[in-house]
Amino acid sequence: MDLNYTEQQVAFRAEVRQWLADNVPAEPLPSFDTAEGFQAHREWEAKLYEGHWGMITWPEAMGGRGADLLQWLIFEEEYYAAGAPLRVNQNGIFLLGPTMMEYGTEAQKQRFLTGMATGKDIWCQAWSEPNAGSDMAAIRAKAELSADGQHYIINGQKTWSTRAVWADWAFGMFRTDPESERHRGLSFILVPLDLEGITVRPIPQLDGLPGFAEIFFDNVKVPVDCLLGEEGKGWSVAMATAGFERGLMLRSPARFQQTAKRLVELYKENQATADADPTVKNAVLKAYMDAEAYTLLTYQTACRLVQGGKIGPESSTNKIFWSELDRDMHAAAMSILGARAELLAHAPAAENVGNWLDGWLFSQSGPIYAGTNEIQRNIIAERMLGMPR
Amino acid sequence: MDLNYTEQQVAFRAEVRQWLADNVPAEPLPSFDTAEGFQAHREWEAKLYEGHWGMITWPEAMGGRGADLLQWLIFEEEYYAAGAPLRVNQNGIFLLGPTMMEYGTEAQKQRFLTGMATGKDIWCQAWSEPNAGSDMAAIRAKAELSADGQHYIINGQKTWSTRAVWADWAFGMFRTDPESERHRGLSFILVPLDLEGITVRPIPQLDGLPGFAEIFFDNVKVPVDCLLGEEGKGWSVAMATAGFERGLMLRSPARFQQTAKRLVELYKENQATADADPTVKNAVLKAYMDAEAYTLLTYQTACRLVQGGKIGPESSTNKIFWSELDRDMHAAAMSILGARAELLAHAPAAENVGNWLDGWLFSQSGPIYAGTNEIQRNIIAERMLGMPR
Amino acid sequence: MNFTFTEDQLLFQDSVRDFLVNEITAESIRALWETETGRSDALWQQLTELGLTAMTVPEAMGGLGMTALDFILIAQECGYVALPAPLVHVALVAVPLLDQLSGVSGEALKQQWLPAIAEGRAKVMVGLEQNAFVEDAHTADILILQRGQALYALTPEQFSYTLNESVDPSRKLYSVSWQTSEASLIAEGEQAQCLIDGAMNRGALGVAAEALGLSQRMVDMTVSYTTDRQQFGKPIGSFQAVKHLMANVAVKLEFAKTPVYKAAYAVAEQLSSANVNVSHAKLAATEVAQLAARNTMQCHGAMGYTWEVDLQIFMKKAWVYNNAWGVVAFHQGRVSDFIFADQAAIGAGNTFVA
Amino acid sequence: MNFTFTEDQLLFQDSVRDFLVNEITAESIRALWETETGRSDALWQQLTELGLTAMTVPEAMGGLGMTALDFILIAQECGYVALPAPLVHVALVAVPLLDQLSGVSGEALKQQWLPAIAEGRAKVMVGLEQNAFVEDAHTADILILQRGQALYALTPEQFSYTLNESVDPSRKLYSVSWQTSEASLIAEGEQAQCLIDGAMNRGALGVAAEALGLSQRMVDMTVSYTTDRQQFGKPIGSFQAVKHLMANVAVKLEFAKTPVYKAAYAVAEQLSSANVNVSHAKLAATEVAQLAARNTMQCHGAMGYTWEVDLQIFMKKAWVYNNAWGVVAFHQGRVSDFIFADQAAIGAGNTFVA
Repeated sequence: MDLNYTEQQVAFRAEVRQWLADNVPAEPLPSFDTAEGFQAHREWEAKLYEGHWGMITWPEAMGGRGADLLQWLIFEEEYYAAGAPLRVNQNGIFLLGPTMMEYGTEAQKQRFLTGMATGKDIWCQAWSEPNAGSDMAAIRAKAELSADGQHYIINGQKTWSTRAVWADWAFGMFRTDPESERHRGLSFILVPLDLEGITVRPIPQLDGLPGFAEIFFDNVKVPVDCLLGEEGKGWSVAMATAGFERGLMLRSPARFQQTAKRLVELYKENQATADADPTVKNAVLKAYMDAEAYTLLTYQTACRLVQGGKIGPESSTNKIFWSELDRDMHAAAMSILGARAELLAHAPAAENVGNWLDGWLFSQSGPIYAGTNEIQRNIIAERMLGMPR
Repeated sequence: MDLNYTEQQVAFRAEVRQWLADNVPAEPLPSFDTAEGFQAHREWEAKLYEGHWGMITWPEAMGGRGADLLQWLIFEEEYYAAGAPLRVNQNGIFLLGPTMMEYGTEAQKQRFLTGMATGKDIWCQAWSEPNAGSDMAAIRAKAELSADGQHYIINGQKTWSTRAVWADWAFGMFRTDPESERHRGLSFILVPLDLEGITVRPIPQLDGLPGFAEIFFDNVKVPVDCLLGEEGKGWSVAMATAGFERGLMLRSPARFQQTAKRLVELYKENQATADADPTVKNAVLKAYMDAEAYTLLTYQTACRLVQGGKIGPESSTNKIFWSELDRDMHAAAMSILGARAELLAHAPAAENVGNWLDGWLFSQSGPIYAGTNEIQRNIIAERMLGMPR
Repeated sequence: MNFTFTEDQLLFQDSVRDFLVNEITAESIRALWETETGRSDALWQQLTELGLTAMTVPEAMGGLGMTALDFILIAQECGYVALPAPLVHVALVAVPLLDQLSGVSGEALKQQWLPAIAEGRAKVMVGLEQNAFVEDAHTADILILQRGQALYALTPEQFSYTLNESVDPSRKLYSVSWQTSEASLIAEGEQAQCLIDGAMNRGALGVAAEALGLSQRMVDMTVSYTTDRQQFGKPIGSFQAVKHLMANVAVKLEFAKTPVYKAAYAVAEQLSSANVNVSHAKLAATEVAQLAARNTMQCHGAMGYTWEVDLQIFMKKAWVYNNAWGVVAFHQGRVSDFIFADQAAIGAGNTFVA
Repeated sequence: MNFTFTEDQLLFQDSVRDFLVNEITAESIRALWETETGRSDALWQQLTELGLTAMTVPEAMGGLGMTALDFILIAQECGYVALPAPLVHVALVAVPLLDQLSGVSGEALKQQWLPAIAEGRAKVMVGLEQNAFVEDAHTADILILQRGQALYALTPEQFSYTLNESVDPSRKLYSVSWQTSEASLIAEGEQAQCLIDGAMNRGALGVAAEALGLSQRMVDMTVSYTTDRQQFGKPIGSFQAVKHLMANVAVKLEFAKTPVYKAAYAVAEQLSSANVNVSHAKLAATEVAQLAARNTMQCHGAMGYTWEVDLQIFMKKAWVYNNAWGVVAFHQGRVSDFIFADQAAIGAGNTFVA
């Protein structure tokens, strides 16, 4: 064990920090759940790509830097500390990207990864269906091979596709074997959202913005080279993606450390009133410690992976931990803000209230998306602890 | 709504208070989980009976006072405020007694209730079996009618019988129809523990004292007049008992109010150190409020019952509430006591620590006995809220 | 000692609930969100016709002369439907305050406004310094506002207001600009303080009762949703994890009700325990509302995170009530001060001695 | 940057676990409860043969010269078996303290006791004022005791002791009577304070590591019990309520481990963050131990409440560790002081900067 950064890592951090200081927009971008904000975030992705910061763990040939996970963690720390914009293409770069590296053909990698890294192609997920939420194996949307074997003809409906309203591509699972049941006979297919027969219906979320959408497929013809991995083996490909999602990349610790830091500052600014409720101080303390714990475990996992280790079922504990941490931190902030916590950001009396309310609203979704925490607890009990099914 | 006590109630309270002031032992009795303490508590029951305070809600003919539930609550308040001994015959007087009033024959009432009230007969429960805990319908202990129809011949094993080590009688459920399954074919039978073929094996509890026991039945001949209610209808009789247990009588609010009061005092005595942990003060506050809430709901229920109302499935909320309250109060006390919390009462450095540790140990059993809180949550969800099974 | 409501009180609650549940649909609430004021005169008229605006107005002023205790079950039902109208505020906070005014100007105000409120012709809102904002200043006929230890009554010409949008679109919160003047002064010193304290208690009590209703509604909606929604071939409500999330809410809710009723009684009877009882009620009821919001959201899954699903109407109100009419710390402080005082009357036998 | 243990460290942990699990059975622990001292010389010899008493003793003194970081996985395994011997105390608290002594008398003490400890011939225990009691004073060859800002070394003739029985029958806690004297003084002033602070950190760190092991053991026992125990025709471990009680422990446990390892590193490397790291580790590890005790007890049902079932061995220790080597408030306070200070180095990028 050696918890000192190498000289190379220190130098890398300095380089990231400098670039961000030179390039991060002075004013926060508008929410990427608005048309204008989405475009601004897409442009930010392009700028990141220009600096080769789009996805540093990717090979240089794909626009990356061939960085290891520790460099990635350092990058993320600097990124969040600099207040850089959220990644509008996170579904692409963090989830599909790594999956494609593992399951994609060379042609697919060439075709998709660069567009993903540049922000030209923004990706959304198409997993859930109205009757397949927690029970993902209940997927019914069909993809039938055309007579000439050149296309899949897709029919059905997907839902809860985050950012699908303005995205360019979707990736998801479709039933290629119509006779199959549950997790057999599914295939992982990439779908351009501008194809004929696709209708995207926005779903406004708690804050009223169309953060996700339903996607309807009516005889949509998708070329067969959009199949990722083998036909009928979509479940394993998807599980790899879910692994990335729950695991290391979706929610990097830096995000929560910065929230905890802002919470500490909020507490200090309001200490007299905050201390009147004796539970608040402890909540702030816990926020700091839990964000640190999340960071420590992530570093440990990254070090293990760098040395050739594998992520196991214990990664399901991540999802529960960060989602509850995020909710608890925002709840503490709402307590400190008291009667002003309910104000929308543009309310005249909302100055200094910051964006805690937006964060609180978003934190409500944490225990639900990427597999509800109840599903995660089942997985932990059965696969990590070995309890009977 | 009128939250003033009547003159009669005020006078009754004064009478109770006076009698307790004159009669409650100056020194606490030894634990009734010891032979000596059991005997001392039995004698206290006799003394209560002499004053007609044994079970005041019972008819005068049974040694009671025909008091209503509100008087009972007043009695309990004074009883706990006076620091009077715990009721060693609580299974008899609070659980079996009311059940017998409802299901017993006149002869049974005559025979059993007075002995119960005087402390001559101390009762224990015989519900659980090694393989029938939460799943009470899995009971296998058999009671076969003898050829002459004069006796039930009992074979089998019961367990977790509180105070069975020194008790005189047990009541419980036995399978009288050997062909039956689950909750059918069970009968509610009263068993003298000195019969031939009965072996009682003490089970030491967390504190090392034999607070409960296993009871083994080997061809035990119980006279048929010990059947309570109809043969084969034991389940409904037992459910009535469980209703009393979860409901009003098992844990009267005064008990928790006094614990909350002692906790407030403990906090005040140790305020400087206690406040160093900001969660403690809130825990004390919550203890007070929850004990009050438990009292208020009990009063409301008592008033409804006095007016002819019925206890419904919402009574399952009681069990969860008081058991978690009791555990949380003792946890708060352990926090306040800090490094001295772990000391046994006779440790030289344990002066002023009081009996919080004993209470903490006992509070561990609260979420388990009388139906685990998990079972209670199922009942609440299914019967009170109407969720699907 | 009788800690139950009368048959009449319960029947009236039932009939009000029936009316409200039919009239105040999620669609009607959403429709109001799209209007400029967010309020509906027609709805106020319906509430008037039910007798609700008159309930707490003295009989001599054309009302029904009822107390906070009589009104508490109605406040609960207002929460159950997330009533987008300031009925609880007007009837429980403003009317008793007006009624307690004295002196020449006080009498004049009473004469002018109490009958008008009873008849549904006027709304009076109260703004205390403990409240960060004034509710519904935009549709009030007069505002009663606190500055220091004095109260003033202001007509719409005498103040200007700016809307502060809340996460709950049904809430209408205003920053109000105004000047004190001799003419608008209606109480000062001890007398004003007494009115302010009383109004604060009744405001917190009203929110507590509404929070009970909100919690019950979220539970009911979720029982229904989880019974219909199928996953893994069965209703999700049959999974123990889902059941227990809901059971935990039910337990807390069951034990939050009686503190609210006790507080209503204490307020109505002006018991010396009223402050502590109200604070306990407010803490218990808003705590269950927070848990109900959290657990019912979780049981709704992604559905609960949408604008379309009606849970948000109730959940957001539950959130904001946590710190409305006194932040959590204020109410904790009042209970603490009581229980930690020397010779505090706590422990068995003291619950109804105050 | 490499936040992993070496293959060697992990292999040694495995072999120690194998040994301890085989040797330190519940039966052997219960047998010791019945003895007068509650301690076993034979067991201490076994630990010595495994090299455990020598681990932290410098090589020059006949030891293996290992650090708190090397020892931390062993401390965890001591918790896993609820080791009824003061190995963690001796190796992690006393040995480094002795080793840091200086001056003539200090050197003499080192020479006398460190080789003896390494060879299993002696036990040295430390009693700080922060600890309410002195552990294992009855079998100590010397005690190092704090009074104010000074430390003293006392031989058994120089102190008398009274047992304070703990709820955990394996704990041996003593009130010790003793006098200070020039002859027994081993450090004072700044130097003593530094030794005291270091001992306090290592004591808390040891308890934190043991708490991880205790938690893991309670989880393992309960997974096994709930797999075997049938109710309603299936293993109770297949019920979601039971699964989720256990999963909640697993989550907390997973995130308590790395803070303990980070703290061990900080102590071993004498980082300026050591105080904060140790307190975080102690709070996180004892919190999961409390939850593990609660939830595994619940999953055991009435069985968990018995003397016969072995859960109690681990549960009681988990309880008492909550306030051993610094009460909760002490450790909260150290983390608070750090994060609420001006210019606190918190936020992304600061975790390993100290």
